[in-house]
This record gives sequence, structure tokens and C-alpha cells, in this order.
Amino acid sequence: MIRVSPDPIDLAELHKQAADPSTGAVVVFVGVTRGETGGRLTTRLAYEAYESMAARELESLKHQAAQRWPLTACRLVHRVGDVPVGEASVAVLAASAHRNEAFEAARWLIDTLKESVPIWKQEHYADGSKEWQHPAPVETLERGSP
Amino acid sequence: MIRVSPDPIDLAELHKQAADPSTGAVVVFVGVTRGETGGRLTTRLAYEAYESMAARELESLKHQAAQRWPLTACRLVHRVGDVPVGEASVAVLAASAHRNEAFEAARWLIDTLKESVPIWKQEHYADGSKEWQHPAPVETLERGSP
Amino acid sequence: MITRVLLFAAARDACGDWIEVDAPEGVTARELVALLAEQFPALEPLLPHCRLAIGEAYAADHATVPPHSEIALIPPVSGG
Amino acid sequence: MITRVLLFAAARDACGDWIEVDAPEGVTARELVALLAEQFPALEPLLPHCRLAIGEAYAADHATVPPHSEIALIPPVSGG
Repeated sequence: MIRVSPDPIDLAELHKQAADPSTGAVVVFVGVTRGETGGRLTTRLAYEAYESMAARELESLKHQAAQRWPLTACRLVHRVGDVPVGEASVAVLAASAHRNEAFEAARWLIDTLKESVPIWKQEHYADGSKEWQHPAPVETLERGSP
Repeated sequence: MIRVSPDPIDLAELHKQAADPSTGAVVVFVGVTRGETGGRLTTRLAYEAYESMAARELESLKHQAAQRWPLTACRLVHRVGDVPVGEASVAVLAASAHRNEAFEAARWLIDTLKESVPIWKQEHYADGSKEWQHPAPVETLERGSP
Repeated sequence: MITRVLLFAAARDACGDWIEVDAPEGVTARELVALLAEQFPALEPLLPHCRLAIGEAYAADHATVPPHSEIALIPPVSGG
Repeated sequence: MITRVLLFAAARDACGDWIEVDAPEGVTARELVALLAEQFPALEPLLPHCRLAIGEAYAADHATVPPHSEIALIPPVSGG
């Protein structure tokens, strides 16, 4: 399952087992909108995606993970649009016969997703301001933009 | 949440967020009955627990994890009795502000649970035989017991 | 004193839900396990790998077994 | 050739959903980004950290930008 969608992430659906009897371990990572970042109060995150490319990149991550670890399932879901505090923005599932592979793959998937998939978050702060998160120094542009 | 119970594990319930706005990352590990172990076909696992002590040990793990990592939620559920192939026998949830802590805590919780909590699995094989899993060489006793 | 010891898993298959062992007052956890080996030969192969629980907590080898606590023999665990 | 470049996030806030840049045939991905800096000064602070996507895939700096592909400017990503 690969999905980039404005719908809330359904974790029960995410967990639904493929009928693969060789699965012994499932690791799920869920990213959740925090109410506070670096001491500032956040009310929501707004995610924007280059959706067609994001889906292709997620497929590529799934493919790479399947080459590195013997996975029996691999699912990647990213929500776009507004994600209120306490709700999930991203979910990754990696299943394998044994837990070491499932943990390693899940960790690699979320780490690599955060580096490569064309999706951006904009923090909306309680004081009414908002800020695109670009993990490189772009403060100059941020200050210059509306 | 700490639970040792014969009921199927409800993963949607497990994920239900505590209303803690400081949660940014949730890692869930689910152990599932495999249909095959070491080349032998398994039909189900039967788990037996020293239930009162198992609950105390799980509480102790939760307490230790909360001292080692800044967790915003920690949940441990183990099913007992028969667990068919493809169903969950154990689930661990660790939530934190950031993913590194959530991954580390979840991994430590399941690793330590498997070492210390008084619960035992009996493999029931497709050929009708069954075998208690005691991760030390007790083959002599196994062969001598009914 | 007669001490009841709860059994689980392969130990339970070998000797039932619990056994009663005759032990002197002030016996330690390690000594109690040695007495189990003498009085219940069917448990012997498993005992070197077992731990003793007193009052629902793992006991140190040299802990004294108190008269009225719940005692259990804990074979190597395999939950998860 | 006139090449349309899709924009996202802070780049989109600065210049809209897309821009059109005038570039010679055979321009490379790196050269196209340099042209964006000249023709769209509002993008300049962000560009050193951006990558170019051609046909929905990250392009190498020296990849040639083909005439009819979908081109996008990818600011540093922050999904997850």
C-alpha cells in the first residue's frame, strides 16, 4: 500500500494483515502533529505534496527496502493538507519473519522518506504566524514571503 | 495500558492517542504467529502466563522505559491461550516527541519483554506434535514429558 | 516446612500445576531448587535453567524463602 | 525554449504554482536553476538548496532538460 491523500490515516486498515503466514514481526511508525515545537505552540501542520512524484518516490522506497530486507509487507501512507495536533501525518509499516529486519526497515523507511519524498510541512503557530519547514537555511526567503 | 489477556489484540485501540500534545512519534511492534518455524509448519501457538507476575513485570518494564526515555505513552499487551497463524500475540507501543526515542524504547521493550516476562509459548505443529519453547537446552525434558 | 511451588509450561506438563516440597526454615532460593531436583526427578533436566519467583518477583539465589509467600518455578521464558 | 517549472512550498508562496523560464535547448538541470535565479530574484535565497525534478524524478546536475517533460523545483523536503 502506497498512499498520498488528504484523508485521515486509518491505522486499523494499515495493520490489516496480508495473508502471508511468514510474517512474524510488524513494526509501525506513526508521525503525529506535535502541539509544541522548539518552545512555540503549534495548532496544526499543513502538508503540501508534489503528489505524483511523491507516490513514485514512495514506491521507490518500498522497492529499495524489499531489496535490503526480506519483507513480507511494506506500507507507506502520507497525509496531505491540514493535520491537527494529535493526528497522524505519516505511517510506515514493515513486516518480516523476524523483528530485527522489521525494525531496521521501518527506521530506514521513515528516515529516507523524510530525506527524499517531495512533501513539505508548514507550521501554523498559535500566534497566527506560519512557516514552511525547509531543513536548510532559507530564513531569508521565509522573511521575504507573504 | 498493561494487559495480559486471552482476547485478540485490538490494534486500533492500542493506537488510540492519549491526549498528550507533546507526542510526535509513535512506534508499535506487533508479534504475529508465523506459519512456519525452522522449516516446520505451525498451526498455532499456545501461550501460558504466570499472569499476576507477568502483569507486574510488564509494569516494571514500562517504569524502566519511562526512566530511560522521555515517553509520552507506553503500552504493553500480551495475549495468552491459542494464537492462530497470522494473529498478534504481543504488541508494544512507545510514543515520544521524536522518533529516535520511540524506536529505541519500542525495541528495548520487546527485547526485554522476551527475556524477563513469565510467559511461555508452545508450538503446535501441523504434524500434530507440540513443543514448549524454552530458550535453553531442555530437549531431554521435552522428550520425557507427555 | 512444606512449601507449595507453582509450575508452568514444560515443568507443569511434567509435574502438574503445583508441587509441595519439604524444606527447612530459612532455605534459600538456590537451595529450594536443589531440593526440587531431589524430590521431583522429572523436573531435573529443566531446573538448571529455571529461576525462582517469590511473591511474584524474581528472587536472588541467596534470598531466603519466607514461609507464606507465593513461590513459583520460572522456566526459561518465551513470550513475545 | 520556454520551460514551465512547477513550484512548491516556500517557492510557490514566492512565485505562484508555476513559472516559465526562457532557456536554450540542451540546457542542463544545474544551468536551468541558475537561469531561475536570474529571471526570478524572489526564488534566489531558496535555490542553492533546491533540486530539480524531470519527469517526476530527481535529476542529476548535468542531466539535459528535455523539451516536453514535466519540470519541478524541489525545495528541501520536510515530510514525515
